[in-house]
Amino acid sequence: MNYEISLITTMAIAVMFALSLNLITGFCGQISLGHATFQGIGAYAAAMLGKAGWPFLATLPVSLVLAGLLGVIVGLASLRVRADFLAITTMGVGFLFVGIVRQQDSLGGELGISSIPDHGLGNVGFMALALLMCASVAALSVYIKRSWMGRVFNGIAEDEDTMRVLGIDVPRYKLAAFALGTALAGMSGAFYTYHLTFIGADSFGFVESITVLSMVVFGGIGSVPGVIIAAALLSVLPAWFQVIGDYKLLVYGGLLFVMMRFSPGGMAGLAARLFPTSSLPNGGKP
Amino acid sequence: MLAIELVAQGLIQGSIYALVALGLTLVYGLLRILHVAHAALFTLGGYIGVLVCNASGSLALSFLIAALVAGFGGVAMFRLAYQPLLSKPPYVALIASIGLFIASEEAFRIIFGAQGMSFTNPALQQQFVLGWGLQFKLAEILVMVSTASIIGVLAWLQARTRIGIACQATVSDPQMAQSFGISLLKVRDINFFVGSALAGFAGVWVALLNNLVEPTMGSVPSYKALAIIVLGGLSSVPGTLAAALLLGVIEAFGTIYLGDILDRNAIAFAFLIAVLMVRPQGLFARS
Amino acid sequence: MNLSTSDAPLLQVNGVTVRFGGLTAVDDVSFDVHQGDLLGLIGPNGAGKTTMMRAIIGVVQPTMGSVLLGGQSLNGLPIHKRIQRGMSLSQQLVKPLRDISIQENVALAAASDKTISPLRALLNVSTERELAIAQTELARVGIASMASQSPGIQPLGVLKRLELARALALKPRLLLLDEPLAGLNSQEARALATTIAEINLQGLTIVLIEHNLGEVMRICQRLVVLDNGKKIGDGDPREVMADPAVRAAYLGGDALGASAAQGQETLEMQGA
Amino acid sequence: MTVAAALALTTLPAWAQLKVGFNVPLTGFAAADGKSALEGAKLAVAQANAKGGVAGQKIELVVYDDQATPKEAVPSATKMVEKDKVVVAVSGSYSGSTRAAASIFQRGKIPYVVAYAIHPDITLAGDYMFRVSAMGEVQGRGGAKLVQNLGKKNVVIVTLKNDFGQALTAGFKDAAPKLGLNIVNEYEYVITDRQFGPLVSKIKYDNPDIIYASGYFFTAGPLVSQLRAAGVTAPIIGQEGYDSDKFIEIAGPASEGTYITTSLDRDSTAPATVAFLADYRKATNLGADMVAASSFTATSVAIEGLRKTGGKGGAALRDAIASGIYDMPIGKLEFNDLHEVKKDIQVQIVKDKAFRRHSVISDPVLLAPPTKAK
Repeated sequence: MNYEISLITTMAIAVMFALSLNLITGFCGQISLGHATFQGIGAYAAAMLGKAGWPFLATLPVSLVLAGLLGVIVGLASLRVRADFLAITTMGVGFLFVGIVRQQDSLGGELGISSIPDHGLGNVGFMALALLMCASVAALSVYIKRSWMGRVFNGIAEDEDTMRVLGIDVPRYKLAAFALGTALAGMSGAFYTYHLTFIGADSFGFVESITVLSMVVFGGIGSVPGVIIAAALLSVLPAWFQVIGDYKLLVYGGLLFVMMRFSPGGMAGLAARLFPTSSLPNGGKP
Repeated sequence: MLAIELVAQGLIQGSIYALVALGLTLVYGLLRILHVAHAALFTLGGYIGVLVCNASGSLALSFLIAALVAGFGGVAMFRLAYQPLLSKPPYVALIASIGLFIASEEAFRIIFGAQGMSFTNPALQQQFVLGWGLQFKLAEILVMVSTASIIGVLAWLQARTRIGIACQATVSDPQMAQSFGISLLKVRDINFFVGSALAGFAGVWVALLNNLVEPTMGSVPSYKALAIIVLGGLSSVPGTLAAALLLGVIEAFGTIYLGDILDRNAIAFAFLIAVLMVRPQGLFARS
Repeated sequence: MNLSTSDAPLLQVNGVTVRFGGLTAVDDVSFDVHQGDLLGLIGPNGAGKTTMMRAIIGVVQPTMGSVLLGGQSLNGLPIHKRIQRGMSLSQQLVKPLRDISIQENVALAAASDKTISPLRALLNVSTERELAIAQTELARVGIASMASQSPGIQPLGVLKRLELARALALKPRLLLLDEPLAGLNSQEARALATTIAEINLQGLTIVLIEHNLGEVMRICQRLVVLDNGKKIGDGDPREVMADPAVRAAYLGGDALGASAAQGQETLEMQGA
Repeated sequence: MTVAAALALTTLPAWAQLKVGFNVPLTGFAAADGKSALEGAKLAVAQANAKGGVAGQKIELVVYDDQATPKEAVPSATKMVEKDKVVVAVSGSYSGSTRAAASIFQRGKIPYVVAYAIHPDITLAGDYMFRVSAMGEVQGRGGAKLVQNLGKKNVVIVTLKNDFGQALTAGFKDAAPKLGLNIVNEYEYVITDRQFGPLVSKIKYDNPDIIYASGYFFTAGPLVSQLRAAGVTAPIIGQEGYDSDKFIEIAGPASEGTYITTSLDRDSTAPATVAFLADYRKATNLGADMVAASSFTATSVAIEGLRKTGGKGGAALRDAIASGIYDMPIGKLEFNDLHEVKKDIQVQIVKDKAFRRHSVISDPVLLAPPTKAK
């Protein structure tokens, strides 16, 4: 059973992480190529605190707040540049994070941090907690989408200028999306740390940022069910892909390309097209 | 003089950056796509260069074929991948491009092997002693010279020939250009061809400088070139050139004097972020 | 019919100058708008009308001079702050959000008190009140029957009215209309102009940029004329249009009202 | 699915019964080393099966690609323990993924024999962990000793910025003062670097007697060739990361005279080494490198343990592996109480486009692996 438990925990963490990016990219339309940085902040915070004797549950809120704080700072900085540049600045923040962590002996440097203490919840308990938090993030996402915040996000994603003319304080909303999304990424990072019991700077690099963005886009940008399914699938895909061994990443990259080329709305868009009656609001933007 | 040598080394690296980033700038200027898969054409150029040179013994031929193959590869990418996505939000093309890049890197690994390939008889390895303790490989000198001349020729073509002017017009106002009878498709094809050929050309240079081509050789250029076109102010050819050379020099000094604070990639992006905070439109953009 | 003119004008434009590089788009323009006015801001292509409007709403900041609303300076305020103070703008290019209905588009504007901060927006879910306001505004502009339809498939006439309803739903003290009639045929233009006049009669102060001089003359109580960035006329429509300087400006540019129905200001837009 | 996975990746029949797990980077940045490692492990299994397997059962190598990342290694290791029920596992991967997998095998009480991952934490994960290669620090100390043996004093250190490079440098710097060496300057580079122009220029100005540069063949090849092209003539010491014919191919004539500290002596007359080198060439048509030899060794150690227990795993197998003395291509091995090996360091030098024996560093004090006490 441990294998299944481990896989489900992996999935839950990936879904949490992908949903956190979905708030920023899917709901608010801001492309981030450095989202793994915020998972990294949370992961390192949890690792350092855990090694200092904090219990796992106490590290969660700290990871959340720290990552969210950094998210606001990055968000403030990003607001200065034009929308086209945002993807690149967030990518730059990612490289800076990895570069700095690698150089800090107090953060384990190149060697990373291992022997992270046990979470003390048992494998099943840990999985249950990860699932619970994952469900909470999903519920929060659905709630946000239904609230006025979600409506404004949706408007910003489609047309910032019009939202400005409607009296919306666009920068503040973008900051709010950044703060929420990065804080939740930080929380997923704490789970990541305690799940893998080993973290290194490269675990939160550019490749991971791209991977999580792929999950969001693959599922259907902005679609909560789509992103959940995509993140759950793609996070364990490498394990299934063992069958095709050598061709794993080729297929992965190819899938990403084919999906964008033929169904840019992701799986949600595909579902909306295949079953036109089922309504997937906003998920299947043409 | 260490400083002079570091500047020279920075310019060598910067020349390579410039060749790769120029293609990206052309594509961005024309289509507003962040064309990550561009770096796959750079890798393709490197492999073709090594294969052709090892088979034929002619370096000139290998440059020519590498540039041609990469050029046509670029046009094919545009026609098959990007053209149908032009009306979609920009992230669609970006992700498609990332997917294409990952798949290409893997295809190179599966076809040519993970170990990479080398020239059996690497050319241009002769050494030039320039005095003051300066000493360079012939290839290092030629990469700077050829970059400068190619970019010079391109600038001339762009300013003086009909098709060059058409390209510029298309960048600044596609609709207007179209109404003057310029074929958008043709201009886009040409831009992709030229940009990709430059990347292929750069690939052969890097193969020569390192005597190694690997499946992953495009991964650093793929993101570094993005940083460069942003620094250069997006879609400005002179800006891109200046940003590429500047970044090369900054990295050269940075790796020596900041090496124990930040690594090379982090230095490049720290510089990028610092610049954007002061000049949000990029270093060389007209605001 | 007008509410009696109060002491302070609702909008004061004082010596506003806007320069882009070497180009002076608006050159030392001053005028007042009083409570209840329906003021037409006109001028030939490239006269600086749209730039003037953008300086009022805050898309561009004036190089010199100031804009006051209800006696308070708006200088340096971003767009959304100006809108929160009681202005709203109906744009020339109608850009509805395409994946929500017409009614929901208007409701988004009607929710301005709920969307004033992200936190408040997060804590508010109910849409009943906003949808009701939206329905009222849609009725006011005459497209109530299309409320539940998608804006993506509507003709321009409906979209223009949607844009107007969205601006009205912000409950402004001052409504700015940027070429509301552009692109409409004469019948549609006449109908929409009548709607605008009715809204003004209900007590809302309106500033209108328009090329369709026929309709402008029919509904506006006052005109401000710009040419080459300078104000060349201000006052009663008939008197202003009789002014030789104004006639010269128009004849030098477009024939009176000839191309007005099309009303393209592309050059001016690009200058901005 | 597991059977299918095994079929896809090994040439062994499906009726095999004794499963040996093997995690290895077959895709991603470490794929080149992963390929060598897999060939080495497959050779060990093929030889064992040719001799009739263990206790009448064939051995099946269950291969998982971990991309050298912890994220992929954790599910792979869990699957090996839970689903495949491997009796023993071998790491043919880098430190990051091996560290992540180690605690899982330890918890599952499955002996885990590590081929060439050098991080100290691995054997600290518990008593089911074994390592057949020298830890990075130990190799680094061996490098310093070599500098002394060569009669040089002023060293420039070039460090590859990853766990491998930093462990080597740490060991080197630890031993350097004791051996009277003077470290003139120190530089770092990242694994994606291939252009070392600025670094080379600076080293030229440092004018060292000798250069201690960590790296893999794909970074070291360009580095060595660029150093020579710029006119730097000081000898260069590399380590087992250089240990590939690819290094000589990339650096070309510039590679001549480069020293490496490694665990494979290609001029060895020891029968185990001679046989391995020949068999490997026959099986793959390639020259063996350190990664292949170490993976072969680790797999063979695991199989020999199985032979002693008659195919039984768990504590019996752990004790059997721990108590053995092994005659392997990389030397005679014996595990200490921390399950690290104590062995001599082979120094090879590039001569006429091939690695040749230069010397052997044997210093029981300086090269002592860590023990439980430490």
